Amino acid sequence: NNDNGSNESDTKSVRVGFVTSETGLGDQAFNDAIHSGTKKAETALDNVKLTVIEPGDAAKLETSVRSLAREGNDLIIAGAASLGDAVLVVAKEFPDTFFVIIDGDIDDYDNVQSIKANEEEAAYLTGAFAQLYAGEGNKIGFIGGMDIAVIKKFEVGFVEGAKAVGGTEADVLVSYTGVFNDPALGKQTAEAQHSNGATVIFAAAGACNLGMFEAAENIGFTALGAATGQFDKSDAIVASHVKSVDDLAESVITRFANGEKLTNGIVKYGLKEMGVDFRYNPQNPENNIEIPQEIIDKIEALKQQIINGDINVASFIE
Amino acid sequence: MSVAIKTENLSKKYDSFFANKDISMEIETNSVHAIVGENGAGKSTFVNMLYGITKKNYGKIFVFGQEVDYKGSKDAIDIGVGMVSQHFRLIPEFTVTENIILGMEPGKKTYLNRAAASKAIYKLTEEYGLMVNPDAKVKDISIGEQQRVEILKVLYRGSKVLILDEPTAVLTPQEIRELGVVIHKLKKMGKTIIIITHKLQEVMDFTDNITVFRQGKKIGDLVTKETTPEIITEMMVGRAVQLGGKSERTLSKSNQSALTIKDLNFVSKQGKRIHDINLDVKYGEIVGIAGVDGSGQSELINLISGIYKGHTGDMSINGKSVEGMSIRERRDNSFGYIPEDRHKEGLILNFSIEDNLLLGMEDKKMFRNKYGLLHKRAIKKNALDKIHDYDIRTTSESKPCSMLSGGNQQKVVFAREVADHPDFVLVAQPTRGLDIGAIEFVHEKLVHIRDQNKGILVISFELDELIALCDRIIVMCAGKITGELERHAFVKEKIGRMMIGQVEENDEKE
Amino acid sequence: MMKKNNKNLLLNHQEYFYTIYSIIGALLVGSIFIVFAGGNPFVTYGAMLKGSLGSQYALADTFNNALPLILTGLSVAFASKVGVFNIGAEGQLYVGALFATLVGLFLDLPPFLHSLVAILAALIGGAAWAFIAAILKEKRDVNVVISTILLNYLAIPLIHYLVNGPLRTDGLIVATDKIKESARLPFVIKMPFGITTAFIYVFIAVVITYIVLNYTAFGFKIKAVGSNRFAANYSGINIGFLSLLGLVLAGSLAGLGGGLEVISRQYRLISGFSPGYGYSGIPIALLGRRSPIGVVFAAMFFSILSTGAIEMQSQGISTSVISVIQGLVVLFIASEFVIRYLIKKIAENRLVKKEGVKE
Amino acid sequence: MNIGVLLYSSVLLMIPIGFAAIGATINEKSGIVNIGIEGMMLMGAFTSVLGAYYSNGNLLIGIICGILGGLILGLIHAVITVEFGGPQPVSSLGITLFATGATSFLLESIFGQKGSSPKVNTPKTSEFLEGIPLVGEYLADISIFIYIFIVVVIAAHYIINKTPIGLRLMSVGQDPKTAESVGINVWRIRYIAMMVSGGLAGLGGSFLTIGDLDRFQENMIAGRGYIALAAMILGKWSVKGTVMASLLFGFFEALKIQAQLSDSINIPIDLLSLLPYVITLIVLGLFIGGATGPKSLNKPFLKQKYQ
Ligand SMILES: Nc1ncnc2c1ncn2[C@@H]1O[C@H](COP(=O)(O)OP(=O)(O)OP(=O)(O)O)[C@@H](O)[C@H]1O
Ligand SMILES: Nc1ncnc2c1ncn2[C@@H]1O[C@H](COP(=O)(O)OP(=O)(O)OP(=O)(O)O)[C@@H](O)[C@H]1O
Ligand SMILES: [Mg+2]
Ligand SMILES: [Mg+2]
Repeated sequence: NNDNGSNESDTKSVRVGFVTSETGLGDQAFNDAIHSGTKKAETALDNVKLTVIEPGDAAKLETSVRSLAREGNDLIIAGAASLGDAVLVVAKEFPDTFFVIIDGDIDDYDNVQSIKANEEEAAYLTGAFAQLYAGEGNKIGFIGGMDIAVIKKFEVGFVEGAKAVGGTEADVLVSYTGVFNDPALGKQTAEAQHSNGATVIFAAAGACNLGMFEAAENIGFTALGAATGQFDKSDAIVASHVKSVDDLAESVITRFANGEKLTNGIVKYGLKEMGVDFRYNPQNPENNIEIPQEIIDKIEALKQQIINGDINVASFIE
Repeated sequence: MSVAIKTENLSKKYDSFFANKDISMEIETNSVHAIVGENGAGKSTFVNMLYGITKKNYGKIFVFGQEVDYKGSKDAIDIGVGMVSQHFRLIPEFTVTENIILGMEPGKKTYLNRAAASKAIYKLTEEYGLMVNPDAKVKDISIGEQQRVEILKVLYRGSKVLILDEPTAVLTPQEIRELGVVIHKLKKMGKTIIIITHKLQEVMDFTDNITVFRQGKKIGDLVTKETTPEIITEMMVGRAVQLGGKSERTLSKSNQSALTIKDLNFVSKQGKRIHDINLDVKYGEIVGIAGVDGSGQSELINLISGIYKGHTGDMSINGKSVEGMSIRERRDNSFGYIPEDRHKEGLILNFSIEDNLLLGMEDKKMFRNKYGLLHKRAIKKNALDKIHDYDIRTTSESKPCSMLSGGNQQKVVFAREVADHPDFVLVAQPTRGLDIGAIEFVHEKLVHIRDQNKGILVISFELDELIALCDRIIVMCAGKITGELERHAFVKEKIGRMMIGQVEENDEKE
Repeated sequence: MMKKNNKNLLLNHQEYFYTIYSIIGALLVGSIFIVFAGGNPFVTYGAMLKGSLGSQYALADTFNNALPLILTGLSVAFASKVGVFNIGAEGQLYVGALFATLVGLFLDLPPFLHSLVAILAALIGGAAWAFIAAILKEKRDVNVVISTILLNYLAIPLIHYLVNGPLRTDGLIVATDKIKESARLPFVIKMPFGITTAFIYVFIAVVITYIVLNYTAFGFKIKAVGSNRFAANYSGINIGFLSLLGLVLAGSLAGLGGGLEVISRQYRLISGFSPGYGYSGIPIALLGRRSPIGVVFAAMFFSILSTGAIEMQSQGISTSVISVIQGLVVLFIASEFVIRYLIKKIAENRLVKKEGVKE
Repeated sequence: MNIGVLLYSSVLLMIPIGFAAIGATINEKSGIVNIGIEGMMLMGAFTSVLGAYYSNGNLLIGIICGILGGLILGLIHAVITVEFGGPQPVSSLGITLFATGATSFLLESIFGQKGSSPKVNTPKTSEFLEGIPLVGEYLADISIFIYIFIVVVIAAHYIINKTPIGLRLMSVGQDPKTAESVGINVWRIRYIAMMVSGGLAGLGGSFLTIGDLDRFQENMIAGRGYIALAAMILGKWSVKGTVMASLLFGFFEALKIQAQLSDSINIPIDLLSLLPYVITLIVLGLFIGGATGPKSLNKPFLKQKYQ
């Protein structure tokens, strides 16, 4: 960044608002992740003041976004696709406010950036890793929360990745808990998958993930986490699918606070843009977990292929 | 003579109203003591205090010379006082044994030996001659048997003083006679008995001493042997009373029928049957149906009113067949109906008097205004008129019926059902639980309706009432008609025998 | 003399006083939680009031949020008049919303007519869902509390299934497409206030319910059945039919709430769109003393609580405090008797003291 | 599909529902309606984590705290409804609303984090059972809650049906006036029943946090409290029936999991989730019908002094 820009913005204070989805904070998933990113930015930058609002229910999404805009926030981060309708309306009312919507698809507004993460790309790597780590002929498992589009993207990518390294007969068990808030059900689902032969399980099921980790610790299978990695949640997590909405939020705020003009329209964040990633648990060595170098190399290679466009991961959603 | 129970200035206040005021009296040990008085005189309140389920406001209670201050009925039971309340206190889903031992279960706290308890209860039934099956569920036994269970409950607790609050209100003459025998036996065994009843015959037959209550106060004590029903009545009401309506009736019986029933057969959900009922009520007569409880009267009236469905045979009211008619259609056909249980069936207790007087007539044109909405003024006028005509004692038509006394509640039902001069009136248990003054009022009204050339069918367990009131009595037993008598041939004993199914051919021809 | 008058006033309006005591009690206990969370109750409640009544925007939001609450409160109140405890308003609301959405998506009608048909569909949807519970009660005597709880638990995932499957829109949200413009209710005051004609329909529902209950023979019968089924039966009222109809009509009120939400605010059916409007209807009915007019005020109060929650968050107070306060309000309403008793005791003590002084 | 796993999983999923359903049966037998089971479970789940957290993973303290959490809410419900005759469905609904807010709130103010509590490490396996052949594998893995559950079932069945206390409990729910007239302290029994019920609901919640899992998550009861009510009615208010009905619900949940893993069954999860509710409604409609609870259910019975 050039000096002029930052000097200017250092003096100018910036107000940032973050609206969570209806689920709110504590979801063990993206609301928490975005929140931590915004917090980091607030702490790091002196000129940023952050306000967080949890609408609590679908009826108050619009009110929440509007109230942030009215209070004079310059940048508003809307944390989920469900805020799309609200942003559509409020962004028109407040043309001087800039909106960033995660998982949104608004592309014709001057003051709205829609972030589209390519979860399937990282899910592809996660699936490939799971199959490689489990070893040939062994089953792996995917546990989703609600059977909805966002989660389907994970499933589709995961299965495709597994097949890519394990051949068409790669056996992926797919289960959905049907809810996001029931860790006990997550645990039972994981145990059922394990008893059906899964030795590596990946879950993208909100708080149900906690139950899967629990089962992994008790029984001793390998867990793969989601969100920002969830490495602090369990030692059984060897690696994770990461959707870096925390970093995304942090970088968006930082750039905005530094006076950079954010691009409008849909912005894709894939492996290339580091919007999503596949990461290993930094505690693996302490946990005496060793990942064969050949697997690491293989995953790295796949990653490069995706980034280069040699592999095109199918997305559930177009 | 020792004293079992003594009270000094015993008083109970509800808000600012005294249900009992300064009652001081003594009840001799090993006597049968009656407490009489009009509805609301405070009899139940008084004995409830003796038994510890109502807390006194002030005054003293002594039991066998010892002053007591009950925290609850448990204390009363412990000191030897037991009570059978006006409304049975039994749990229908429990067995006889369970009902009796409840609250004082034999054996260890950690194990309830039902079989042993049942044996012990069986012994108790034999000892006092109160036979009832210990293992039967209470909901399956008759009212008379239930009463025995109530008495057994008290005896099981070793009570030396037994309080019976209106024990005979729902019993048949036979059952009342049996109760008399039991009371006699208990007295012989050394118990003290306090009995509340509205039936003076029982007072004369069963008791040694009498205390009369009026408006929450004690009016006086009497010795049964030295008094007469007339004296008691005068003390209770403050004047002489005549039952059965005015003595002379206009002879107006027509030969047209208000109600005709032909070959009626029916089986209820509980399996109760009624067989081949043929019955005819003419305009200008009061027909009574006598019978012990469960003889099929309830089924019969519920069939006539349309509550029960699914009979065979024909019924017509005021010349119209009721086949396929709804309850409302029957009522609209100039038919008034005073049901058995005024609290449950006759009134909506939390509705105002005004609304209760509208119930069943809310669809009538006269209560609609020009927009089709309820005509509030007409409804109010209707209420005020009926309150006046039927002498319903209340301060306002908008008071809920729950605040009225039993007699006044019955007047509300009466007013609603007969004020519009229906041609046929069906009346069930018209005076149950009413005091003598109220009974007089009801009887007068019924006879008055009859004299206007209307047909009336009355069902009552009170044989005396039927005899006083009816022009003709039909006797039912086990779902069948077992006899029919005209007014001049009413003989109590004979009807009583018919009620238990002893049809004596010879008698019939007399 | 003055004292005496005051006392009379208190006695006559006691009913309303208990309601107010309940609210005050809940707010007092709620402030303990706020202090515990490190907040200042005055500031927090101030923020709540500001966020719900403090500006035109806030007022508009509070007003709009109250509309579905009025209808579910009315639904519960109406059902209770016929003696049924309708926990099922939530499910009925969902199905009402579904029906309105279907009309909004798939029918092609001129603007005003389209919205009317959608409203009709919402009424029918709510009624149909309630009908299941009603018919199970009448034919098989199934406990309504339990069947309506089950039907709530059925309606929400059922609609989720439809909205996530056959009716799903493009994109990542779990919702249907937007309904056609012609089915949407017109604005009376434009965005950002967003007051639509929905309130007119709510108003009509309140007025009709009020008139039916108080000025019609039908309402009289409803109340008779609710107060004493036996006596109502003996008087010739068709109790089976009326209880059934009572619950079905209650269902249609809740269904209307769901339908209006779709055609006046959200414009599509979103999985899990209701924040428990149906459940809130229960305390609202009680707080409003089961009278249609009372329900309107009670719903406004609940709306103030939940709308104000957004502003409270700016004060650093978590939304969970709002649920705590809502729970406390319900508990205090349920404890009305405690309050009644305490007031009576206090009055008695005072009387004793006074008389003591006299003597 | 592995039948053994299916059944075992059914049992585990049944346990929390079962505890709560037995509790609900007890409070309904005493004549009190309690639709606040959900909230009591949630509170129990939370307080048991709290207890275990501050005692360094002491399971017993966790369990006791869980019971207390539910019990205190049961007591509040009892004060409002038993003591002062408040409307029971409303009061218990308030309990659930309150518990939902209060647990989230306390979670935040005590642990300083939203959504889920820190992990508490309670001893999971009954190590001494590990050696048992065949079943040992399972027995060792399950928490002592299963054994507590068995004890609770037997005790509840015995107390209700074979002791004087049980007879009194039922009499109080059938006809409190009659019970009072024979010297039974109706209110005391209702208080106790409500506290036992709350305690059992709390225990059910406790199983979810420190028995099955190791932490608390907001709203983690996920409707089990309401399912427990349905189980009580399906079980016609008998302990045996209630346990069977709870097992049925556990079975549906387990089936939902297993069906997805089976190749032959191809029903979307969203439809599978509807199954328990649909089946319960059908069973209620076709077979159970007018099973009515105790006669005096939901009817306030006031002490003299309040009348
Ligand atoms: N719980 C109560 N609250 C207020 N008033 C009451 C209550 N119970 C009884 N009363 C009043 O006390 C008076 C006496 O009632 P009580 O039941 O003792 O009369 P009773 O002589 O037994 O009448 P009955 O012959 O009808 O049985 C009645 O006028 C009644 O209105
Ligand atoms: N809470 C109350 N407030 C006012 N009056 C009451 C109250 N409870 C009972 N009463 C009146 O007290 C009187 C006696 O009550 P009780 O329960 O003995 O019934 P009852 O009059 O004997 O009824 P019945 O003889 O008709 O069966 C009745 O007149 C009743 O209306
Ligand atoms: Mg009496
Ligand atoms: Mg009486």
